[in-house]
Parts: sequence; structure tokens; C-alpha cells
Amino acid sequence: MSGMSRIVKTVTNITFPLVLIYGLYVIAHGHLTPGGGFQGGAVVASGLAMILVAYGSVWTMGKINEKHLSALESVGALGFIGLAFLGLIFGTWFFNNYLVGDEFLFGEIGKGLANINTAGVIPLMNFAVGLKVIAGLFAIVLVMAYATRLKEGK
Amino acid sequence: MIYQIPYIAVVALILIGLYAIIFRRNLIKMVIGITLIESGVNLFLITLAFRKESTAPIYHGTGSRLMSLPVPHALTLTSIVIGVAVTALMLTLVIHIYKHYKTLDARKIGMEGDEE
Amino acid sequence: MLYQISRFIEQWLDSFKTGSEAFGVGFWNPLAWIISIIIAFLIVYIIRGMGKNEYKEKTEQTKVFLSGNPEAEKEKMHVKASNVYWGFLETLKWLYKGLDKMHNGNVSDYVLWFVIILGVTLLLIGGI
Amino acid sequence: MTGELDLLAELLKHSPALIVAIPLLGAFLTPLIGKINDKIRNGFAVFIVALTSFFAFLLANDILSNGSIRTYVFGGGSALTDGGFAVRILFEIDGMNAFMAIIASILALAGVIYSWSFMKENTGLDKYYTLILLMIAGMFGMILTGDMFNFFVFLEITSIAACALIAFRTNQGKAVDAGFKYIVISAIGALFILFAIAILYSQYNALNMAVLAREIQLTFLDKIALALLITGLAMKAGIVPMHMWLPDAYGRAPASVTLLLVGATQASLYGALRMTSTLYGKNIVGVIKHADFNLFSQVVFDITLNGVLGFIVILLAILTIFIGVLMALKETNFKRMIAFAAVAEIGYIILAIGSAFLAVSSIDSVTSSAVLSQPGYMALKGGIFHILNDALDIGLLFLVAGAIYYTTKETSLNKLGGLARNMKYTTIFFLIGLLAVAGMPPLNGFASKILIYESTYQVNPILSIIAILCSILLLAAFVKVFHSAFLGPKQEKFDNVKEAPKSMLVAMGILACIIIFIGLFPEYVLNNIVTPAADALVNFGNYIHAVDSNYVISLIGGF
Repeated sequence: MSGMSRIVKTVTNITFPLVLIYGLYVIAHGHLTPGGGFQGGAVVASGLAMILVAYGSVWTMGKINEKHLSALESVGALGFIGLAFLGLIFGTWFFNNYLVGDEFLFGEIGKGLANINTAGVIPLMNFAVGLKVIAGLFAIVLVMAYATRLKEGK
Repeated sequence: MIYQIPYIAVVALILIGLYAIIFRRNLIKMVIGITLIESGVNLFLITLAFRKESTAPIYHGTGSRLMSLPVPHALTLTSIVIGVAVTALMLTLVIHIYKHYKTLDARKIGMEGDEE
Repeated sequence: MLYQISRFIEQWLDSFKTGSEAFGVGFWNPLAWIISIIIAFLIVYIIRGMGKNEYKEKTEQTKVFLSGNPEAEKEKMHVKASNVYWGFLETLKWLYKGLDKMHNGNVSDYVLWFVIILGVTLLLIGGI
Repeated sequence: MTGELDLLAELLKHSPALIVAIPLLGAFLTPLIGKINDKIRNGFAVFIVALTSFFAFLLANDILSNGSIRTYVFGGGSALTDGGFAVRILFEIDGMNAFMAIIASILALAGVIYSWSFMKENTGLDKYYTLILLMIAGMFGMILTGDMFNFFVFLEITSIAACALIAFRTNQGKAVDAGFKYIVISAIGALFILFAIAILYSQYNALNMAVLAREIQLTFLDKIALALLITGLAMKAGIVPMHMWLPDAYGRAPASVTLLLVGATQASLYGALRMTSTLYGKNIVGVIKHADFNLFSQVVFDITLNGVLGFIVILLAILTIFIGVLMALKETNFKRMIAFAAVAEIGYIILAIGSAFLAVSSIDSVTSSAVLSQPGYMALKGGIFHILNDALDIGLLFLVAGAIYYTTKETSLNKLGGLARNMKYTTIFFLIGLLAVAGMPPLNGFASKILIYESTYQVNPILSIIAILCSILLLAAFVKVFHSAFLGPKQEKFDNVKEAPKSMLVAMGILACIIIFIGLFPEYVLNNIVTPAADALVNFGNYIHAVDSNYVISLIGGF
């Protein structure tokens, strides 16, 4: 897939940060509002897919390798499982929410009923899942786009 | 009656999906059929969560309003996530199948025999 | 004394039954089977020992004799898997024709079977 | 000393979660470790699976010897929330789960050890090990979970990983095609299962199996859900006429994957058993032993449902055995042929289970108590025993087929021949597997088949006659394979064929040793492993009681 016109590229450049921020917002507020790691990750990945469409798969493949994405995905999954294991170590059960009611992580930002620091370990898990989803979905789209590039020439 | 419409849609979606899988030859259309069934089931879950005049299950601090059930929403999300994985996998396989057979006709591929 | 011996023999014989309800009554004890297999091997060994011992390798004796016909290649001598039960398969050709049609490798048909069975089960279970 | 005991008790307490968590952790660590060295990665995978198996055996030992039921609530707390809502995800392990966990861990261990040499020539092994560990995690999750939706999730994890593994050799078009078939079939099956779960949730507001089993009323919607569950899981278990994906998938997957696929199929079968006899335990099989009169007032025991279900299952079982055996007789592709034999073996299992259902329905309740008759109980035991034996026998045969593919690059039986001269140990292993599958004493297949024959004979003599006849045909089919692959004159093209590598022999040896052990001591295995599992299925009340302690039923009767 080759790149698209200059207009598309410019619009992508402008909108991509917005999409990125929106996606990260959805990830960060996953425990308070509808959303979470997967949804936010999907939003960010769709932003990345937009770049992929605008600039073409060959260009994108040059910037980021699918192997790095897989490694990132592994890191996200490891973060999720690792947090669950920490629940076994710090708390008493697997997946235990040992951080709930704790302040050392988000400190003053998180005070209040409907703020970030109300859910303990869940936002962290959301971040881990978000990382995994961003890497995973983007890797899927990237590999598929790269695999179909050969058809363009005919 | 208005509350029955989603259930009708559920059945319709599932039947259309099954029709697409069984009677369409194109592999991509079969994938679409599976996603249709999946949407039907997801819609069913979401419909179960809804109570009359209920709102989204988010705490706003004050007031005790009727909320729709959050559990089916969580189930739906999970099933959507799984659906994405399944769809991606199926499409990847379709790409590979096309590379090998140069066709997407389900009836022309997959015959198992002693081909060696 | 005599009683004890007969009792012992009885117990020994009992051990050949599995003695449990689960396996019923009969000579299903694995031990009995192993003993009988060993006995069978011994018999085979004895019969083998009774053979002529003037056999020598790589002489005229080991050559394949097919009623005077020349021997074919080794690969052609081997009975192929598809020929082993030829008669059986030929007799049941009408059945296998249908079965082969079932296993046509088309996933749509597989799903169709699923839907049929689902419908039958729904009718039978939902109908009662 | 006490410190060790405490540690062991602590590990035991957490083992249900660890059994699933350790392979998951290992799965995502594998690609990172694979960057260091291939051998370290392989060793790591074996280590992870060995650790998982250790925990599985620890747990199973505890459950089976004490007859207790363990629950593990994720995140801690009690299984039910204050209002009695059952929304927490929990694992619940009774005898049946422990039994299945033993099978899964044996298969997983053998599969991973086997793939060390078997997959050596392939590329992308990081992904292979990740997927295989994911599949093992999903399999264990399916087996251990006590939550309906969690069951669905693990089912999907297993099928996604399995599909990717079937299509692992993407340079072979047939393999990719088999993977596509598998994923279509499993996606549809799983979606209908999810639909059934949604129906159940809509009525009882619960996803927990134990709570659902407590609440279930057998309304019309419940019947629909039952039909959906049974059919969906039956398709995943490969029951005729929904088995056609099975030979395609088994035949094309790498042999080590096929071994795990056998485990996944058994897990689906376990799911069907759990659904019918625990979830609908009040209505189907579970009530049998617990003929408590207090309970009976709340029980909607439907003797017709038992009859109808038994009829359906036995019909499908006869079809499964017949078609599996007939196709196995004709097939000339080595792995496809074993796959058809696997179909037939599954038929034996569900024949036993169907007989158990039917035995319940045919007992007329004079004292208004429907007690599972002796043949029914025996059939259930035989069926459960046969799950173990089927997994081992078929698994061993697939490993042998894989070894032959590895050394000769050939799967067509028409082109093989005279391999017994080159591959002594493999031949012996194949002979053991052949005799075990065909149900020859003194091997394990016989021990469970005799139970099935005897019990089905008391339900209906024709059933056992068909079963024995098909067993003979199965033997005939395998004799064909033995003849055409191992016997016959030495062929020139196989002159350079050597014995399979050590790790493959070790994996085959593990399975063969277990087969011989079970064959020599069937009573021991039956009393210590199978009977607790069968009791766990029959005493569905204990399963509920472990979650909801208000639910008390007294035991009467017993065998």
C-alpha cells in the first residue's frame, strides 16, 4: 500500500495527536467511565492505522518493525499477569486489589470519589492491557497491510 | 412491543449470519457471517442488561436512578475483544489461503485426499 | 493343614477373577493375561526351536520363491494400505460413497450439519 | 518442618490460580527469552509446563484423596457477594476437574517435550511456544473454571491458540485451510455457547455454575439453553455428524499440537459433562445419588428429559463409533486415519454417558426417588475412565505418526513400508498404542471398554454388541496401518531412516509407561482416580455446597 495524497497526510498529522490523547484518556479513566484498556487501545490503534493508510505500509514498516510490536505486546501482557501475581504476593489472593485505598501511586491527584485513585490496581492493569492492545492491533493491521502490498502493482 | 424489537433483531442477525456461512461460497463472506452472529449474540447480551428507563451504570455521586446491569456490558466487551482476535485470525488465514489457492471459493479448496 | 492348603489354592484362584463388582466375574485379571501371554511366547519359542537348524543366511535358501515367477521389486511386493481391505470396501461402496460426500472439506457443509443437529436437539429437548 | 508444611499448604491453596497463571506468564515471557537462545527457550517451556503439571498433580492428589472440593475466588473474598450475587470469577475443583487436570497435564508435558526435537526444523518457534503455552493455559482454564462466562473465554483462548498452531506450517496450503475450518467451527460453536450462557444469565442473574445449578428450574428457555450448550460442545468434541473438522485439523497439525488438540477436545467433552450433570444436575444425572426427599420437593426431576437426552446421546454415539471406524478402515493417510479412530473413541465415551442417562430414566421410582442404577453408575465410571485412556492411546499413536513424519516426511500409508527395521522403539510404542486403542487386555483400553460393554449390555444388549463389533473393526483398521507402515520388505527409499530423536522417544515413552501402568493396575486407577470423578459428577449437591454453604443436602444411599 503506497501513501496517499499530501492533503490526507496533513490531516492525519493534525488529527493523530487528538486521537492519541483521546485513546489515552479512555485508558486512564477505564475504571470510572465506560471504556478501559481495550477500548482506549483500540482507539489509539485506529489512530495508528490512520497513519498506516495515509503513509503506506512500506513507509510504516520502515519506521516500526512488527517484531518490536510483538515484544511490546508481550510486555503489556506480562504487566497484566505480573500485577495479578503481585496481588498474590502483597495481598492474599491472585488478582487481589492490594492497592485499593492506597495513596502512594497517584497521591493527591487521585483524591475524591470519582477520581483516578479509587480503583487501586485496576488503572495499572488498564494501562498494561492498553499497551498490549495498541501493540497487538497495530501489529495485526500492519502485517495484513504489508502482506497485501504485492497486489498493488498488478 | 418496542422492547421486543432487539430480540427480533438478534434472531435475524443470527439467521442471516448462518445463511451467509452456509450458502455463500466466498470465504470473506463467511467471515462476515461469523461477525454477524457475534453481533447478534452481543446485542442479545446488551439487551438483557437494559431495564426500562435505566441509565448507564456510572456513579455521579447523587441520586439513585435505575441503572442498567453492568455485568452483561462487561461480558459483551470481553466477547467483542475475543471477536476481534477471531476475526483477525480468520482474515489472516484467508490471506494465506488466497496465496496458496489463488481463489476464495470455499468449494474449490479444502478437499482432503491423497494429494501427494 | 490340608484345609489351609486348599484354602490357599482357592484364594490364589480367586485372584484371577478381578474379584470386584466393577470388572464383573471372569478371567479379566491383567496378571492372568500376562501369564498367558508369556506361556504363548514360550510355546512359540519351543516351536521355533523345533525348526531345522541347517538354515544359512545369504545362500540359496533365503531366496524368495514365487512358484517359479521372477521376484518383483521390493516396493511392489508390499501390499498397499488401500488394498488391504479391498473386499470389505468394495462391498460397502454404497455406504462409502455417502460418507465421502460428507467429508468434502467444505466448511459450509460442516456448519450445515451443526445447524441440522442443533435443530433436531432443540425440537427433541424443547418439545418435551 | 512446619514451615515446609505451611508453604505446601499455601501452594496448594493457590494452585488453582497458579495452574492457569504460570503457563500464561510463561507464554508471554517466551518471546523475550527466545531472544537469548533457542535451547534456553525450549528448556524454559518444558520447565513451565513441568511446574504447571506439578501444581496440577499436587491439587489433584489433594482433591482425589480427600474427596474435598476447593474453590478459588479471584481477587479474594467469598464466592458470593453480600446480596447473594454470583458475579465473582472463581475456580471450583472437584474430583472431575482434578481428573481432567491430570489428563491435561500429562498431555501438555508429553507435547512440550516432544516438540523439542519435532519442531527443530521449523522457524518462528518463539511464537510456537507462546501459542502452545497459551493453549495449555486455556485448556487448564476450561477444566478448572467454575464460571460459565469464564468457561467461554477459556474455550475461545484454546481455540484461537489451537487454530494458529494448526495453521503453523503456513507453507502448506492444506494446513492453513484446516486452521480456517477449525476456527470457523469453534467460533460458531463458542458463539452458540455464549448465547446459551446469556439465556441462563437472563433468567437467574448468575454466571456461577454452582449458583446456576442451585437455581435452575428447567423452563422452556432453559431447555433451549441446554440444547445449545450440548450441541455447541458436541461439535467442539467432534461428535458425528459434526466431526468432519476433526480429521482435517488433526491430520494437518504438527503432531505435538495434535496431542494438545486431543486434550482440548476432551476438555470440551468435560464441559458437556459438567453442563449436563452439574448445571442441569437437578434435572438430569445428578439427582440420582442424592435422593434426598427434602431436596426432591424443590427438584424438577424430569424423567422424560433424561430419556430424551439419553436417546439423543446414544444415537449420536452409535453414529460416531460406526462412522469413525468405517472411515478409519478406508483412510490411507496416517494421521487422518488415527483422527477417525479418535472420533470412534469419543463415541465410546459418549455411549457410556448416554447409557448413564438412559439408565436413570428407565428406573421407575417406587419410592419417588430416582436412584442411579448400578449399570448407570458403572457406565458413567467407564465413560470417565475412557476419557483418560482415549487421551493416552490416541495421543501415543499421534506421536508415533509424527515420529514417522519426522523421519520419512511421509504421511501416506501407501508409500510407507518396512519401517520396523529402522525404528525399533517407535514400532514397539505403536504396537502398545494399537493394542490399547483396540481394547486388548492387559492394556488400559480394555479396562475401560469392559466397563462400557458390561454396563451398556444391561441397558441394552444391542449397544454393547455394536460397541464390541466396532472395537474389532478398529483393531482391523490399526492392523492395516501396522502392516503397511511397519511390516513388509525393506524399502530402498527408507534406507537412511533412523530412529526418532531422544526427546520424541521420551515423550512417547511417558505415555506408553502410563498406558502399561493403567493396564496392569486398572483397579487401583479406577478406585483412586475414576471413582472420585464419577462421584463428583453424581453428587452435584456438594458442588453447590462448596460455593453456597446454605445449601445443605444429606447423603443417603451410595454404592
